[in-house]
Amino acid sequence: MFKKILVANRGEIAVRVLRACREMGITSATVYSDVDQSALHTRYADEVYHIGQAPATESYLRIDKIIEVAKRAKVEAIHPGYGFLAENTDFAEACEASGIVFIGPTSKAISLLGDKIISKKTMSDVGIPVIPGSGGAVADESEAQTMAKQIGFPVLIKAAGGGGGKGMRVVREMKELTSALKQAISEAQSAFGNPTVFIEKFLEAPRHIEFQILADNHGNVIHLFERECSVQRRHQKLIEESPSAIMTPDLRAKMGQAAVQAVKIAKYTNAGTVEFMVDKKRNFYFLEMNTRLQVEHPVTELITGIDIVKEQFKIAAGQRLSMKQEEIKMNGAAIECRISAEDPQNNFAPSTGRIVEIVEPGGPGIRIDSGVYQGFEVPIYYDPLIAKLLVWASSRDQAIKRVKRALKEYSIRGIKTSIPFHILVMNTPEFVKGEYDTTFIDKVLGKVEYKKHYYEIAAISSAIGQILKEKRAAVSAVKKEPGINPWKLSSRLKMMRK
Amino acid sequence: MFKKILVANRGEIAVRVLRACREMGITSATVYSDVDQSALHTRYADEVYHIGQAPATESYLRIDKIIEVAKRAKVEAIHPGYGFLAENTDFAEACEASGIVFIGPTSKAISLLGDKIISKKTMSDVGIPVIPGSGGAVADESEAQTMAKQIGFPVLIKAAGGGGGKGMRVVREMKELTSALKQAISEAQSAFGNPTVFIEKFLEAPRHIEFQILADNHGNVIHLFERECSVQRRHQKLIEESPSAIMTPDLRAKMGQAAVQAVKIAKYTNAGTVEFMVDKKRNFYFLEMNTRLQVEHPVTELITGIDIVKEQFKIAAGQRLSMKQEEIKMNGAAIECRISAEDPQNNFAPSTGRIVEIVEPGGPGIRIDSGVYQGFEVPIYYDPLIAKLLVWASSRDQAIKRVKRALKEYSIRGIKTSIPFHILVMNTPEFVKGEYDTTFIDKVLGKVEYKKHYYEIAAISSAIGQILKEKRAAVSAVKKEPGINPWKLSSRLKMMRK
Amino acid sequence: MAYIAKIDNKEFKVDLKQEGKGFKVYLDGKPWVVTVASDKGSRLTLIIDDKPFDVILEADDHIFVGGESYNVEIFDEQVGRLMKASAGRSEKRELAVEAAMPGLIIEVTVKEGDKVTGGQDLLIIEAMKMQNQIQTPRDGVVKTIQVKKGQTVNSGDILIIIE
Amino acid sequence: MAYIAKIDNKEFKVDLKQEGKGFKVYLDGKPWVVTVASDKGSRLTLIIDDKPFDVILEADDHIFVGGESYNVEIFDEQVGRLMKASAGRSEKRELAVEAAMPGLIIEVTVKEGDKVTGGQDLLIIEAMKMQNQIQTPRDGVVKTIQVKKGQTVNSGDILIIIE
Repeated sequence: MFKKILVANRGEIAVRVLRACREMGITSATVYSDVDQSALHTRYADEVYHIGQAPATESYLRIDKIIEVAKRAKVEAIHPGYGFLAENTDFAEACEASGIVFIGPTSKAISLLGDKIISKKTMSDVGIPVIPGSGGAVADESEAQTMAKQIGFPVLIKAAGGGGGKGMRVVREMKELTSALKQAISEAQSAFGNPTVFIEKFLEAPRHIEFQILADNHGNVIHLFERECSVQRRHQKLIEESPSAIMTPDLRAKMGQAAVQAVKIAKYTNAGTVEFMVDKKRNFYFLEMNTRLQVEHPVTELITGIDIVKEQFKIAAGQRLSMKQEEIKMNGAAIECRISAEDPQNNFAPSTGRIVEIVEPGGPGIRIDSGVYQGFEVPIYYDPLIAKLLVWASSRDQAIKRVKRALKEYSIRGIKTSIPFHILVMNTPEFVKGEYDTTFIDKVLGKVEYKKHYYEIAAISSAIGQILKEKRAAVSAVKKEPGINPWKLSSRLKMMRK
Repeated sequence: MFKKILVANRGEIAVRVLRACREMGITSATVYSDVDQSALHTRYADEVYHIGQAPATESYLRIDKIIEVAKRAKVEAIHPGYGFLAENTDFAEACEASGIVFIGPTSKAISLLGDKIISKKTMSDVGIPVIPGSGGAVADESEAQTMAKQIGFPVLIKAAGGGGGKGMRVVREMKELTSALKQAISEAQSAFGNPTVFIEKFLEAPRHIEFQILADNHGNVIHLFERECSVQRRHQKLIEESPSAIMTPDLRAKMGQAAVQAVKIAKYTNAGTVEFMVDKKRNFYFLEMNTRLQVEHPVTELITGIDIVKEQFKIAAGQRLSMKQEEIKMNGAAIECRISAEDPQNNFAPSTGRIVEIVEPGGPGIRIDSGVYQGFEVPIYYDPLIAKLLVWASSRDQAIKRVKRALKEYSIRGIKTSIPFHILVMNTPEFVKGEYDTTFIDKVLGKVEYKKHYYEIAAISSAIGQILKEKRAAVSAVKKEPGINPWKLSSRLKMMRK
Repeated sequence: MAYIAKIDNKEFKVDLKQEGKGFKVYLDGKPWVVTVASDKGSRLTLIIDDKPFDVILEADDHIFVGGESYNVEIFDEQVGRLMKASAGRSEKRELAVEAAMPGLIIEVTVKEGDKVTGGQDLLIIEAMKMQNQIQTPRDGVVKTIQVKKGQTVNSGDILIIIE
Repeated sequence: MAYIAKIDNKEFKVDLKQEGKGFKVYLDGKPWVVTVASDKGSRLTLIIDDKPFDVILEADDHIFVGGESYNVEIFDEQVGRLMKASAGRSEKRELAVEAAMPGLIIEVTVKEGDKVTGGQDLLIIEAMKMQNQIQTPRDGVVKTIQVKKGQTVNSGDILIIIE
């Protein structure tokens, strides 16, 4: 096993990986930007190295500086976390070139899976279902029209070079096609430096279900079941759970097999996630593969008991997987709520600043992966995700009740967070019944209002607060009043009586 | 299921039970003494009732007041937690008489198992191994001598009416017997109001291993495996774990069977714990049965996934156990560290006062059951247990490493706690290897010193602290200095130059 | 004492009488029994009709109860005087568009003198990798623009004044 | 600046030079590089030779590092002056036995004028269900007993003075 690892990230995921280092007796190093001098990951690591100014382009995205730190700190391996350089082919190559182990797949695998057109074709060729579509780049308008007719509306125009909803357009009628194509190409160019787009069938109200996989360098591949991630807002996942409410043993076996096959065909190694779309008839389609540790990986850890980060270390160190597919057992149900520094009651506007107080939930079945602490100033430069609330229980029903209990205990003051949003979801019948898809937030929550429950209590409390304040003011006025020493007073009274 | 429950306790166990209520949608009520007006359990419950002054005899031990509250709040059942009235026959009877369900065994079962002589005889009669001994009360000195000779030294004199080390004496030679007997009888009288003592074989360096059981009102009894509780100081458990490092499937099956048999013969219902002593040859002996929820019950929850408090509710409501013995699976390993308000570096002297800051560990495999919060004043009147750190991992080895990681993250300031003790234990080879028994603290830790590791860092930090303080003082002196407005100064200088 | 409490613009009459260690409260005539379980100035634990509530009184006339935040104005009923400082701002003809979040000004899409209609985009602020369009809540004319592209702003900074 | 730091009675010479945002420190001549990552008065985060340390400076001349508490006395090396207030107590012939914990006096087992020997029990304090025997650390005569049975004491209260 490695003796020393560099964690090239920040926030909760850096802390997550640093914790694994500590438990494995591995010396850890990390990097920090100007505003992260006293961030939690900087306080947690064994060694810390400054790499630049606050903007990520000046620090966490600087491949040169990170490789330099890795050499200076004499680490054997680098864990990239998620985001930043985690899926960056150049970074993986730079590690390879410097003789430092990149804890993740090879740069070649990242490159193959990073191009959506190539990866889709690769999967389709071996019989893994993919969404019907152009099968390759769309050259011009007339080709787009031919393709769209062939596939049938509605269709989706997508960028080959990236995700996150950028360079993406839904087209429902032929007359919308031309302008949508132009917009998508222009967005793709500016977002990813690559104008290539392709067209595929647009699935109405699909569910987003992904499979966690582990693959060692010796050809062994297993999957750790699914995660349902359909609670999304602008393609950002907010709540994830496992098992999926719609999963059957048969469907799980088929999708798991497809996920393992996808990994094998891409010669992928380490931990990864195969994402699928599932339509209303339970047909599934390969969407893409995330070539890194996911935000939501703890959901799988809770139901399998497997520590995915530790497995990543072992795989990167060349060890063989210690468990076989048939030994992996699913136990209970787990739900993750992403706690972000955003105001859900104000269109998820970012909310940064000093965290005045944190009270975290405790007791049975609770796991908190946090990247902040009481007194920390949440900077404006990075992702708003500040913590993850994870809950395990013996069943989905029990888990939802436990999440509700935990959210009621959870208090973060000083900034706004997504906690009220999660409370709302946990009380929404569609979610509780498991009847939701990726349109859930727009279609169901769009109409739901955030209600307040304590008007009377607030009125009583503020009046009590006022009367206590007045009393304190009265007491301190008496204390401050000079010369009314009771001893002096009584002697003065005596003198007067004479 | 019950609609409303009274939790007649305080601290972490009250919060634990209140959490279960919330998750099950049961309205909760609790009681509080003068000093617990803003205790965590008082802040957590749905309804709260004042029952008297700080001393437990004036509040948490007042059967009359608690029954009165139960009636006023119209609860259907009472959960007694542990300690206070949890094993009090009168209290269970008072509940029964008032038509309120006591969440625990019947008063009859408490009474039978509360008398050590009778319970030992009951178990022995059906073939459960018990420690060889007098088999009944020792009437006088000469009978004691006869018994001691028959059993063989060393022997143990024990009080029939209670535990906790009171009324207990080890006797290694005949000449010590007379005075030890006198002392034990006098102590037993003053501690339990019952001078009855008995004699049994004193086991050298035994392990304390207990089995968690669940028994419904329909004759179904299961056990949830063992907990090893040999890390004890003055008969107080400090660390518990499951599985026990010495357990074999064969021994587990035998002890589990004996535990179930003990429960059946005592017609015991609800959750309970059968305690055994295990000698060096792996012979086990029935010690006693704890007729309540144990402090360490979460250890078992972590390795089985069963929520013992919820099971208690279901059993008390008359439901049948939903699982069979063969369905209970042991998964991984769990360790509990009791966090108490005591100074382990000063002979575990109690340390009460205001908790200035709490930082709790997080991340994978951590559970914190706490009864306090930042800003809370730990009162002097009750048990020093303020929280429990629980860790789950896939193996004992992994769990110990995780406990170490968690203890390093755990910070409680304002009072002294047992955290340094737990760090010491986790670094002690005998514990790590699982080679320990109830003499562990005296024999092994007696010689170990608490070392400090950061003298140089402390020296540097205090000098830096000093220089920063001086700088701040200089800055504020400049700010406060009147009349040194730079504009004025420069005009004065100009005037002087003239 | 009797107060008028305006909670998010709902008005309540709160009449308080000290009783032992607590208070008897009449809220619009309806009686409640309150015990002050803990008083740490801006943090209270109150037991109201046997139910515990943690209350945080925030500096900016907000009160935090049960995880929810309420805007509060308290008036002394007898003298009709506002006890706290937040109110009294009269409706102005000018509207200051403030930054709802700290961030970086990516673009200002209007210029001084422009006529704008309610809901129209004024500028784009980036924070936490997200671009946020800031709109004018009502019709008017852009009087002054107080920020420019590339500038960092804090929450509450005035960005644009609409007349 | 140069200081003498006495940490739990171990003496260190600490020489500090400001360098950029941090300090170059010589500890008994050995060099260390320190960055002040966070300075909140009594709470510091220091990065010392690339290793982060959270430091809490407590009011009573204790410093908290890595979960451990150290007693600190700081002297200005040039003037030899103690910078903090804790030291300077001379050895007195009288010894005040203080309560190591808050609790209830269960019994006082000596009386004024009694001769006592080191380790002898003086009284019993109960706290948290535990009875604790308080002993005299050295020989002497009981001069005054400042508490009595049934009384509640706080940590640090003087119980008995031994002469």
